[in-house]
Amino acid sequence: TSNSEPTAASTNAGPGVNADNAKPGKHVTIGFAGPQADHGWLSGINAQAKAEAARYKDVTFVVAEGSNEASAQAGQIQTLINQKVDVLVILPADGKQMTPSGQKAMDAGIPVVNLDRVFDTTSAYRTWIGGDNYRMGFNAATFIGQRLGGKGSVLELAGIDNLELTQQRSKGFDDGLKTFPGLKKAGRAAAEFTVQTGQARMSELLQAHPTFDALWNHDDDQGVGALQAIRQAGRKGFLMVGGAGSKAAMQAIKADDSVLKATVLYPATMAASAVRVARLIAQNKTMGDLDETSVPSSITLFSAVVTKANVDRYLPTAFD
Amino acid sequence: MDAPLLEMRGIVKEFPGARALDGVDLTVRAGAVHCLLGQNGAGKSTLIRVLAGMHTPDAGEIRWRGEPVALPQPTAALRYGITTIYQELDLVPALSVAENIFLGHEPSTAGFGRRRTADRAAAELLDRLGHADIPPGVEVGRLPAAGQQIVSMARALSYDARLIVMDEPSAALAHDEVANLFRIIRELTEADVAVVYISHRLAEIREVGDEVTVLKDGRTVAAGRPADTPTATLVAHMTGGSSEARFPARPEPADAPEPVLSVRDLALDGVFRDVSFEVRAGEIVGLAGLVGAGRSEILETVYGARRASSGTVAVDGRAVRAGSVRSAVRAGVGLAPEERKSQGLLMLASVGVNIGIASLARYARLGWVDRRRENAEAAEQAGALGVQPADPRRGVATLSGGNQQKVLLARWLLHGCRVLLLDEPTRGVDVGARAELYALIRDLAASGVAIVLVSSEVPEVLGLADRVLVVREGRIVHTGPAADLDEPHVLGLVMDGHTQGSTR
Amino acid sequence: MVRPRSGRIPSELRNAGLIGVLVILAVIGGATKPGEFLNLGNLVVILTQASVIGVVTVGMTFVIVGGGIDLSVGAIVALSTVWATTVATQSFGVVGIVFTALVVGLVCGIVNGAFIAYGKVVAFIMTIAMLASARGLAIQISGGTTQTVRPANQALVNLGYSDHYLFGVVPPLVLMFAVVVAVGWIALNRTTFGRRTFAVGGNPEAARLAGLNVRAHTLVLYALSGLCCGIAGIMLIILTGSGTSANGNLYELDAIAAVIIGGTLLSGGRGTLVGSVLGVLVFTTINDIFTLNNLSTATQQLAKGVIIVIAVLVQKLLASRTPTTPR
Amino acid sequence: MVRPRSGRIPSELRNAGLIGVLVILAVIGGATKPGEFLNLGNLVVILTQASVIGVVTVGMTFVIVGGGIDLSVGAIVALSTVWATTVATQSFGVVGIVFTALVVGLVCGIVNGAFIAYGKVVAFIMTIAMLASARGLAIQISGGTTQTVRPANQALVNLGYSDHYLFGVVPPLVLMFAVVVAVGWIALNRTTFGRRTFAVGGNPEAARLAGLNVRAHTLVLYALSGLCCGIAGIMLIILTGSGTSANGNLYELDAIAAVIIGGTLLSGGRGTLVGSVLGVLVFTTINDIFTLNNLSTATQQLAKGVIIVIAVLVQKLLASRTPTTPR
Ligand SMILES: Nc1ncnc2c1ncn2[C@@H]1O[C@H](COP(=O)(O)OP(=O)(O)OP(=O)(O)O)[C@@H](O)[C@H]1O
Ligand SMILES: Nc1ncnc2c1ncn2[C@@H]1O[C@H](COP(=O)(O)OP(=O)(O)OP(=O)(O)O)[C@@H](O)[C@H]1O
Ligand SMILES: [Mg+2]
Ligand SMILES: [Mg+2]
Repeated sequence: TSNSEPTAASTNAGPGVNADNAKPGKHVTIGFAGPQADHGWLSGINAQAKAEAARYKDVTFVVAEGSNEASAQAGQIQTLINQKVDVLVILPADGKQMTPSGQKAMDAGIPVVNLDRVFDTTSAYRTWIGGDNYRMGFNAATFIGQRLGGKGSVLELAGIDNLELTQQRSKGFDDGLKTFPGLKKAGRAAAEFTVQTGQARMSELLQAHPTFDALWNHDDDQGVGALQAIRQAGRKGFLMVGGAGSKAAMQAIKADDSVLKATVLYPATMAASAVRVARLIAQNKTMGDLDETSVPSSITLFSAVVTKANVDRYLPTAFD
Repeated sequence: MDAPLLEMRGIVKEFPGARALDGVDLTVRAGAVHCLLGQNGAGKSTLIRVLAGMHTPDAGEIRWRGEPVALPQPTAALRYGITTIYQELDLVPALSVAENIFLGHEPSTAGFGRRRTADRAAAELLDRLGHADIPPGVEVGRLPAAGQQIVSMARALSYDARLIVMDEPSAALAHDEVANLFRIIRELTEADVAVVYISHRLAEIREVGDEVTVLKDGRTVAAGRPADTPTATLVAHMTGGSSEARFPARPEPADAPEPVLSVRDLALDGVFRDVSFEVRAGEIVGLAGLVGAGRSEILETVYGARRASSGTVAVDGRAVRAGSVRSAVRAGVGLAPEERKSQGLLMLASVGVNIGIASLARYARLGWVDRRRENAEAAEQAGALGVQPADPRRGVATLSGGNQQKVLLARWLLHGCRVLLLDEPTRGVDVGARAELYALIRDLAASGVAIVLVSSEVPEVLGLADRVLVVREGRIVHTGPAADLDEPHVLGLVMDGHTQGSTR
Repeated sequence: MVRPRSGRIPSELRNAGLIGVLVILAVIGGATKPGEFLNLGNLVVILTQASVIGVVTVGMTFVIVGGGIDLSVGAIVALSTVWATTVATQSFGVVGIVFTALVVGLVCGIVNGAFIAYGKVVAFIMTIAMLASARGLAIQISGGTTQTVRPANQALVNLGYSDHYLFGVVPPLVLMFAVVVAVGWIALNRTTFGRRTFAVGGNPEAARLAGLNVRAHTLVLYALSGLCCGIAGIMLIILTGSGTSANGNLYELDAIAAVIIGGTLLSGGRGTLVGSVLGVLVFTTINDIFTLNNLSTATQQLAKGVIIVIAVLVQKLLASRTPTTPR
Repeated sequence: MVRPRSGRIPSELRNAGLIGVLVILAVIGGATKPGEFLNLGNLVVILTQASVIGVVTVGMTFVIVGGGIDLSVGAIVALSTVWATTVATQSFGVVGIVFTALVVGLVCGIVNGAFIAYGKVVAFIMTIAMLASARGLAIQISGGTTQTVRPANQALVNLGYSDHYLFGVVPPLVLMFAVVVAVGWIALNRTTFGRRTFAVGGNPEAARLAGLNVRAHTLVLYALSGLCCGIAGIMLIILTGSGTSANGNLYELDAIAAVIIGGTLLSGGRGTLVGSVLGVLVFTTINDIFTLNNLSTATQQLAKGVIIVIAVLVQKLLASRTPTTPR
């Protein structure tokens, strides 16, 4: 059953609501289906969401986390639906896989805020908010291209290969490289978003490529291991760009004492924003600074490239 | 007269490192009981494994009713109506008695087993074997050794067989059961079924055998009729020399030294109770009784392998901690268990390790094993018992049944103990080796070891022991010097309980 | 005399123990979340959860009772979901999807079985190899992306929606699970094939001597496990409306754990299907209670381990202590 | 009639087979990437990668030969790295880190052993429970973040750097690995402890009746495995300069696979340490070759499965058949 705008947000809130969004409003229960918090960025997400929710007296926050397995997460979402929360924030392990679950929630009249990994059909969510994996790769490539003056050989240390987001990041990266005829990708290895695999794959990559000019690493967590591998091999003379934007990475960039010169942001703050948006939707309010009568249906966050120049702006929001 | 039922000519079977069969001939007539004799490792079991289609011979021909046949796998043998009761129990513990009996030829319709039919048929077979007391529905894993032996027999009978091979079936059976077995064999032969009967008990051969073939080192060395072959000759053929097992002379009982082992009011719920006895240094005490009387349990409980529900065990006056094998071993007690495969041997290990495992401390300094000594001492013991082959580095799994039994004894000889508990020590051991064993056990006693002997062969108990305890239904019903007893007397004492046996 | 002796925990008792554990869990759930736990909706959630891994567990039970082990189940599930949701497959409609999933599962199982039974490759190694290859192939085919079910085949996905529940309460998935269990139970306990499985697992030598074709039987067991994976694949497609190489991650451990806690011997030859199913329910119920109480990942994992151990001990307790058997 | 010197347990042969497999792999590597594969640098990379999982495998070999199994190794490694890198621990300097890692591993192992040996909990279940709990605790402590080693303790991390290699070529990690293997080999093959391990694994009942303290021995085996995990934890900290709950993921499967492919019986009672080590080297070499040829994950996984099967078959071929023992 494809349904239109859920009732919660449909009725026109009228102008003037924008000003006092922060003020306590109608009490709402927000359900949050989060991922397994066993990775820096993901636990960052869960932390951000909880912290944000805690800021509102008019919000009851119900969390269901702890699984990346499709059927298990489907069950968690179903549980939240059964609990009849006012609004749902869902960060699926895999967007397309959780589409039916999102659909079930919407059918049950619960507006869904789809966080980051996007559902397959628009009818499965009220609003999507998240990062831009494709652009993340693209920006990384562009930055590298500019730094290298448009020519040189590049390595890619990807994340888990059977995740869609990895595919998108790689595609963006490749497309970005194409814009510089002088850049060529010399090698690619896929780690598993863990320090350990980062170290293992990187040491092998270094072995396979005695010389290269730049390296893009999809994820700062595995970057910790990658950097170790680089130090262990005592290799220098190339440019490394990270991904996601962990505190450790940003501090390294700030200190500027390693090959890591930049990291492409994939802000964990999106979780906080999602909770905020969810509250607005449930309370039938709209967003400040937008002259709209209701919350937009899609918000894409920018994948900024954090360098020594602008690191101080981003450091506070970094996850550790 | 027409062609014999089975003819095997020049059968050869090589194993890596062993020529088990080296040109064996065997001829079996329909309706006859054909006995197969031979020392441990002579090749009897291997021969019948060939006959069962489990081993394919490297050379030789097999004729069935005059027709040359090939037995590439067990199904082939079964199809001809050749069934086998193996030396080692070959049952599936988790399946019911009936399911075991009919495994492979279950009564079924469209793949669905017909339980009731199977149970009924099984009950009939068990009844025919004189064991209506074994319920067809019960898990085989819960039957004691003796019961499992009965089930494998029923299994062999469940096929409409023309030839039934029995590899030491009596080994796990006590006197009354053997009589029972012979009754069955006669029934079979009357129905023109042939039986190949393997045993190390010559008396049995005399009783049932129509013909006999003797194997030695994988060759047929003699064939004839037991009736007109004197025992001595048979033994000579088998051993190539030494005569039949004779029991060593009893020394005059030394004027009562302190008891080494004293057992007081020992009981194990549901199995035995009120068991009290003493064994003095140099004394051999025999436990006689039916299978299931509880003798093994008594030994196992004395040894601490089972926790006694009441009673005490003391060695040299010092109490042994109940239910603790290690405190028993520390006190100098050793047990050669009844079921060598499940309770005794490390089937994956070498002969040397198997012999040495209880005595590691002897040739280990600070936990470091002196392997040269380990093998040397193991080889020494193996040699003393005539384990064939004596190579201590050989895998114990490749030894013949009787030789495996010897390895187990060697373990405790090497360890050396104050008290030695022997549960069916000669089970599956050949005549020649028996003689050596008897002498050896007597020597041990002479050297001051207290020995408790469980055997289902009454003559053995009477011949070897100084004193005999008769166990019936988990109770000691008689105690006295072996000299004052004779076989019929003991059997009387033993049997009495039998009538009520099934009510326990 | 040779009457049976009391030994070992009879499987019925073991299961009684597990049921006790389930009851205790239900009480805990009810106590902590009276409103949310003890209602039909939640029961449906639990059962749906149990369905997918449950079907895999049925196949695993056969393999383990038969003396083997199958570490490739998760990967096979993944591969079947992927292959069944390719553009090509989907063009054949729902039938195409179902058929493909089943065939893929079956074939993988047969390959496992063939190498193990006839190639004499150790089951652990063979299935771990299959695990790698199947996942690799899945990634290859899907290009690492998640393939969604086309609107044309939405009918399949709709089976997961509450308006398609039978009598409004029984989800088709749960029904599928029930059917698989029923068929599996009959096969294991009432057919000669099933009974022979105990022989093949408990005493292969005896099985061979009884004239059973141990190799062929072994092959069939793995094929069966593969087929179950195919069915589980279909169920995952219904549940998630998509297929991806990331599916079924670590199913192997969950399934084996359920089988073992259900009282089946890892060494084979002994076990019950009911036990395995109860095992699955125990695990899913635990997870459900966690979710209802909004526990964090950390707490969940921590508690899970502790609960499992307690569960096993309680189970032993309820199943009464066994007299130590001599063998 | 019985020629001696055969009919023995021919584990040496199996190992010969594995060495053959390694040689073949080396040839493949050299052929595809002459420059990168066949040089000291790469050898160091392979050995370093093998070191961490290798140490875990040594412990696993003892457990499996002793008739058990340990699925918690990966989680224990993770927990030890996390606990050893907390702010509190690090304040005690390198000694504190090393000590903590070892103690955490040892304690987890003892808990495993205690429940398995004395609580009679099935090893598979107990260690899977430990797997969950240890990971949970690790996430709890680290808050799911990656804890890096403080500059104050950089000395430890420096051990991983090429300028700290012994004689400029032997990385300390590889040396640690070598030492663990050497000690393990002696313990298993030259000491009474090793003898008893084979006995306990081969036939626990017989071992008990031979007067061995089977329970205590079992406990020690798991404690040993835990200790190895602690050592592996330290090595990971050196290697990655950090500790995280995501460490050691799926080590259990890798380690068991290496042990089994090394010729140890999953059912216990037979096995060789050398075989296990060779098993580890086979797996790491395969991965190395893959990355050098920068194959996609898909191709890698696919190929990995196929190679494993081929490897086992080649191994069988080279190792000739062992005497079939009649039961
Ligand atoms: N699988 C095998 N590998 C190597 N040698 C073997 C194997 N099986 C049997 N043998 C050898 O073959 C010979 C004959 O063994 P077999 O079991 O037939 O003897 P047996 O006559 O049955 O002795 P027993 O009376 O003790 O049962 C023995 O020397 C034994 O070591
Ligand atoms: N593990 C056990 N638990 C309970 N009862 C047992 C157990 N083992 C044996 N029994 C029972 O104890 C009795 C004695 O068993 P067993 O057959 O060992 O007696 P036995 O006198 O040693 O006979 P034999 O030594 O001649 O085989 C039997 O009735 C058997 O059913
Ligand atoms: Mg024999
Ligand atoms: Mg007995």
